[in-house]
Amino acid sequence: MKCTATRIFWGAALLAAGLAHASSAGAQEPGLTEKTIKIGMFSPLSGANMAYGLDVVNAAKMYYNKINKDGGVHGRQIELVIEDDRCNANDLVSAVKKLVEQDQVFMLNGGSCSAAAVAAKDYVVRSKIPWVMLNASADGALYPPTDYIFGAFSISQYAVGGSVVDFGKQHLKAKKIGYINHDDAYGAWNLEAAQETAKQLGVELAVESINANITDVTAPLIKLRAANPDTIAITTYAKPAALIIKKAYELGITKPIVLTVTGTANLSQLVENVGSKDALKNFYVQDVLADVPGGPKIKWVYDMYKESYPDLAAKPDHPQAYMPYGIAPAMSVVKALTDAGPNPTREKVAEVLRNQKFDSGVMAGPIEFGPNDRAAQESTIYLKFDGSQQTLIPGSFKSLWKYKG
Amino acid sequence: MADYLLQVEDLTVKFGGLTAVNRFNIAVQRGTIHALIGPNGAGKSTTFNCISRFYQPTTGRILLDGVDVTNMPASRMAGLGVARTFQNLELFGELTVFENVMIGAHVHAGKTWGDALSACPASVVDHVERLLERTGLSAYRNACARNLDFGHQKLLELARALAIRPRLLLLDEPAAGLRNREIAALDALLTDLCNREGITILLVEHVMQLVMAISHKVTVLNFGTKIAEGTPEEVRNDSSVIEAYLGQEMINA
Amino acid sequence: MTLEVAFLFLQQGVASGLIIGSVYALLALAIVVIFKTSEVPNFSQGEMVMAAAYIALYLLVFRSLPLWIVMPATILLAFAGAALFRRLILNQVARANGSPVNLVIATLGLSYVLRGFVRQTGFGDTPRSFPPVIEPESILIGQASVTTLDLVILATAIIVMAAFFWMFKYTKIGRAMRAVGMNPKAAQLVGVDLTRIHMIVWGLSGAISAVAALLISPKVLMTADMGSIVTLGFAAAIVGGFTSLPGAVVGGFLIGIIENLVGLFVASRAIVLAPFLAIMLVLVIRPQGLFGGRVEIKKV
Amino acid sequence: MSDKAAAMLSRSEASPPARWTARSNVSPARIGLLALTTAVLIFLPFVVTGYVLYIANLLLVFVVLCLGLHLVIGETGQFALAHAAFYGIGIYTSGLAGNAFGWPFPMSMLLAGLIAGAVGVVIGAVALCMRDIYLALATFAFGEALQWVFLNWDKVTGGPNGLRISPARLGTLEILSDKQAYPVVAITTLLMLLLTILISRSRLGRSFRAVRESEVAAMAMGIPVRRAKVTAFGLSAFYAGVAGSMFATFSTYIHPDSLGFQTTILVLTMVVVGGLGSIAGAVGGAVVFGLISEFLRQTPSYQEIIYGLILIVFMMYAPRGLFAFIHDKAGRVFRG
Repeated sequence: MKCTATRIFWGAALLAAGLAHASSAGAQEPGLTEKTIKIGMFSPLSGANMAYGLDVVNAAKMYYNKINKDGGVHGRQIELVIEDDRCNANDLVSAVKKLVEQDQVFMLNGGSCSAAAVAAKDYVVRSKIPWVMLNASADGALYPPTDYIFGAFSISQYAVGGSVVDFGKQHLKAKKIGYINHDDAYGAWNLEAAQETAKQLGVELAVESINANITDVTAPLIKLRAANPDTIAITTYAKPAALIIKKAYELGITKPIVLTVTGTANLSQLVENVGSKDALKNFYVQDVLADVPGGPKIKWVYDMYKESYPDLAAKPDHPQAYMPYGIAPAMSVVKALTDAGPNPTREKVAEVLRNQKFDSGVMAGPIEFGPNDRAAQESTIYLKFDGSQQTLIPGSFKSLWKYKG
Repeated sequence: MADYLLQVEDLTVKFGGLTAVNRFNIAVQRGTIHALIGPNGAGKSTTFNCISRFYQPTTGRILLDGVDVTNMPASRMAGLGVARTFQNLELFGELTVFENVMIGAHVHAGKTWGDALSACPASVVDHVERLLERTGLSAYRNACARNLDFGHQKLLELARALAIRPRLLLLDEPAAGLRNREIAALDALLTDLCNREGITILLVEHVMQLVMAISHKVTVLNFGTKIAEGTPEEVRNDSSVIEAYLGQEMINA
Repeated sequence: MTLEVAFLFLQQGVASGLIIGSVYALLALAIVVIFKTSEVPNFSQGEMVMAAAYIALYLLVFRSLPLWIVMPATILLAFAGAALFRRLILNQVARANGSPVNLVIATLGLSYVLRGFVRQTGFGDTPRSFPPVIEPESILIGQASVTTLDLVILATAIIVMAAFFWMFKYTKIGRAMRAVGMNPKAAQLVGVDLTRIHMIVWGLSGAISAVAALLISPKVLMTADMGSIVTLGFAAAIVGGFTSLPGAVVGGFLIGIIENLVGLFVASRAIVLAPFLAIMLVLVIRPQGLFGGRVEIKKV
Repeated sequence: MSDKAAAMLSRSEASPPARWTARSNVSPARIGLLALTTAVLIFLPFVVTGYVLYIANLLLVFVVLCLGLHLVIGETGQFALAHAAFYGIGIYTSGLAGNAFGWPFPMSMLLAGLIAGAVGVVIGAVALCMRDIYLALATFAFGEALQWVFLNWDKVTGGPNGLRISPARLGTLEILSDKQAYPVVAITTLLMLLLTILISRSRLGRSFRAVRESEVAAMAMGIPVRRAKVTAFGLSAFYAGVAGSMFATFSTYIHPDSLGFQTTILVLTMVVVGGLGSIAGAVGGAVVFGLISEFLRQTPSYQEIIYGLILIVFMMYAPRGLFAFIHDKAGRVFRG
């Protein structure tokens, strides 16, 4: 017994020592050499939420590869260290700490899960490392603004909720909007903006907050029907959204329905899940991409994916719906590194990022930060969807929520 | 007047509509061995479990040393000096022989939170060691109880009960399953406990050989009522007892 | 809320509750059948449903086989898979002679494997469905709206329950199963082949899972994590007493109705809380569940 | 009784074979193990990065969680499955005490343990009239319900936004890094470990085990069974509360997502795979499984399958836990 125990513990000690291989000393800025620059990526690559992360990372990766092929940034090749954060706060923090302290990356480009990403906020700020998120909204880490954290490259939830109310009021002429959101962080953020916008526009909101795991959506819908709204906005994920639309049809609710970008992942599958195109007679979707998936403006992204990952592209459901969201963050990183000059420091990159503005060509609006604004993307477009055709609705619909420092 | 350690008065136990024990009385004299016998299903074990407070009687009183314990929780009985064994061995199977007996000494290990967390007083450990030695279980001190053979397990249960330092020892079929030679040893042990240490013993038993050899007094139950009581000699010759047992044998045959 | 609205809510709540409850009831039956004979709460039950649903999806949509082949094929595959798991894995776990909780951990392991495997195929991310066994059409019962598919699910839950009830009571194999549940050693002594009975029980539970999967997938949508719905099946089983087949069904209905009524009369965000409150309430009042046998006082 | 009588009562007179002998409580091996653990713990911060210390901190939190679950499941045999809920109570209590009153962390740690323990006693008193599967399921339901409360009691817990935890402090000292937190976490873990050993070797621990092995016999030995169960349950909740507060010393954020049944099941898995009923098993299970989980992050998409297979294989071939398994195998090797 003693012998084994001793062996185990010395084994463990050696292991710990092995994990702790010495950091590359000498360089002034970690992760930076004459020829390379190291960037740490993290996202859910396994488990229930890998749909939010795996292909988003792949998209960013293929963009970085293209930059490297074209000569890199100021002659430096981008080196990626990629970690799985399992969409879980503890694992995300350990991924971030590993990247920063062990892999000594220059900056971070990661995070697809909002609630989990917020957990790394204080550590990143204390360590003064520029962090450009992937597709996480993570508004909790963006407000109050910090010097180092930049996110919401897909869309800020504050924009999602406010904009959909504006759309209901302006385009659908609604005086009362039925609003179904989740009882999680996403839902809390978009509801806050929706309420603020509704107040300013003089729209009444009837809110039903549901859990993402809900199996029976009858009760919230019956209540909404009793409240008799002029339109229904759904800000849930894809699965509850499909259940709600289907049930609304079964219950004979004919009011216009607007589905926000949170649930629009795969529209053709949505039609199948709802089971009938009739359910989508009066149906609108919000989107944050510059074009419909595969449309001419963003076709290059899909082509590049097919070229870079032929094996993955052959699998069903690939590329995953959120894949294009990975491009804009990678562009942001590359642009910041370019603008920071040939001798970048973490501080310089963070400063450049704070004033960054560019058009990705992939997302609906420009990527833009400002003095009090760390949310990259706040524009949405609206499309009428009849089950096969998507028609763009002209006009701009904005959230009226503002951060009150 | 006789000095009774245990008195059971008018004990009645009903399970649903079934009356298992009916207005039963028994008085156990201090320092004696008293046996409770009867055919299967006569209500012996029920009575026994009422006395050790595992069952709640429907009516009736149980007095221990003159004090009414009818509503005492079972776990308080050990503290009052009442120890028991079980018909179908209830050892702490995964624990060592030593630990089994130590748990027997639970009530002597102090009452406060401090006591609960501190190691046991040396006197208690000594007592446990002596019990192990006396019962010949020292060699198995660190063996798991469930790995002992049946005879040793019975012995361990007895040792554990003795660790309570009981005034009243309740034995539920101590001889069941033992071989003749083992029964003889048990005979010697029980007599020894009664005579030398003054422990009062109430036993439920089927093995007449043991009952007749060591009991000072025997009470016979049938269908929940007392049908006879007296010295082994008297009971053996009681016609109603013979009838009861004959009936039983005919059923069994 | 006016009285009229309240009445409408009540009708719809009870109707929807009965219908979603029949889904829970099916899952609860699958759980109870295993627990009755082997005292293992099967933590992979939800993943068995999920796996069966994906088998059906694959055959129906990607192999384009007709429904009359897909249904028996899925049920058969689920039966075989579950029975083999019992035979190859759990038998060894049981023989290895650890704590009873080891069996539970092994089923937990299976649930991870199944989920991981479905995710590997690439199907697991997007919520999916396949064409329902019958085309759902809305009907009004009183003021409550239900669909034809709902009624089929309801009927199936009751038929499956009745079939099992009958099997346990009147067939030789059913009696053997009950005997194994009550006293495995004694059952073995009278010549019951424990291994075989356990395999059949697991197989049957797999088959119910497959039936459930075929019926409910279009209704609740499939993902690799759809197995989490089984939590509600567990809730139903607990409320019903965990060893009782009618209890499982009644428990399913109760959980479904409570969910709906809480959603309608309290708050939508409290729907997920309702089953757990129901469990606690029932167990505090009746520690053995509504239909569970009396908790036996140990004979000493 | 005479030796002769004893000899007659016993059927086999040979001394018991070695395999019968349960491991005794104090063996040099155990003391060695404990000393070694301590040494590794002291040594660690001097050789590793902050990342490894974060992992170490997290593992130690799980060690304490496992010790707590060990007390109620391993020692007392009661399948209580609400551990994550008590852990959450601990995190929120010490987080809020720190945020709102700036309490020094030893105080909020004690408070966290006590509040979790008190809730544990109340829940235990209600739930422990149930047995086996019903107890497991009732406590499971309680855990889920409490997670819902964490998610919906916005004013106190921050609800779905999570709660930001301000740095733990003691006087002027503020804990801002894993390295600073590590000594606190490690010392607390050692204290809890010692407390567990103390309990296990005391009258209290014996009464727990007696209840586990046979409730009726325990009653006959004068052990108030119900009170023992409630005590074990409360103690286990106390451990979970302290673990939560340890977590709060090195974490800056808590979200209800990580306080659900998954966490309870993870702790249960650690305890069972380590070896149900042994302290070394609980500690070893937490460490080994924590490390496996961290290493599995490097094998992304297959990790669920691998994790599941590990569980199954362990249950098939190491049913009495990792340590018993190593003990047996090592024993076989040494015996030749």
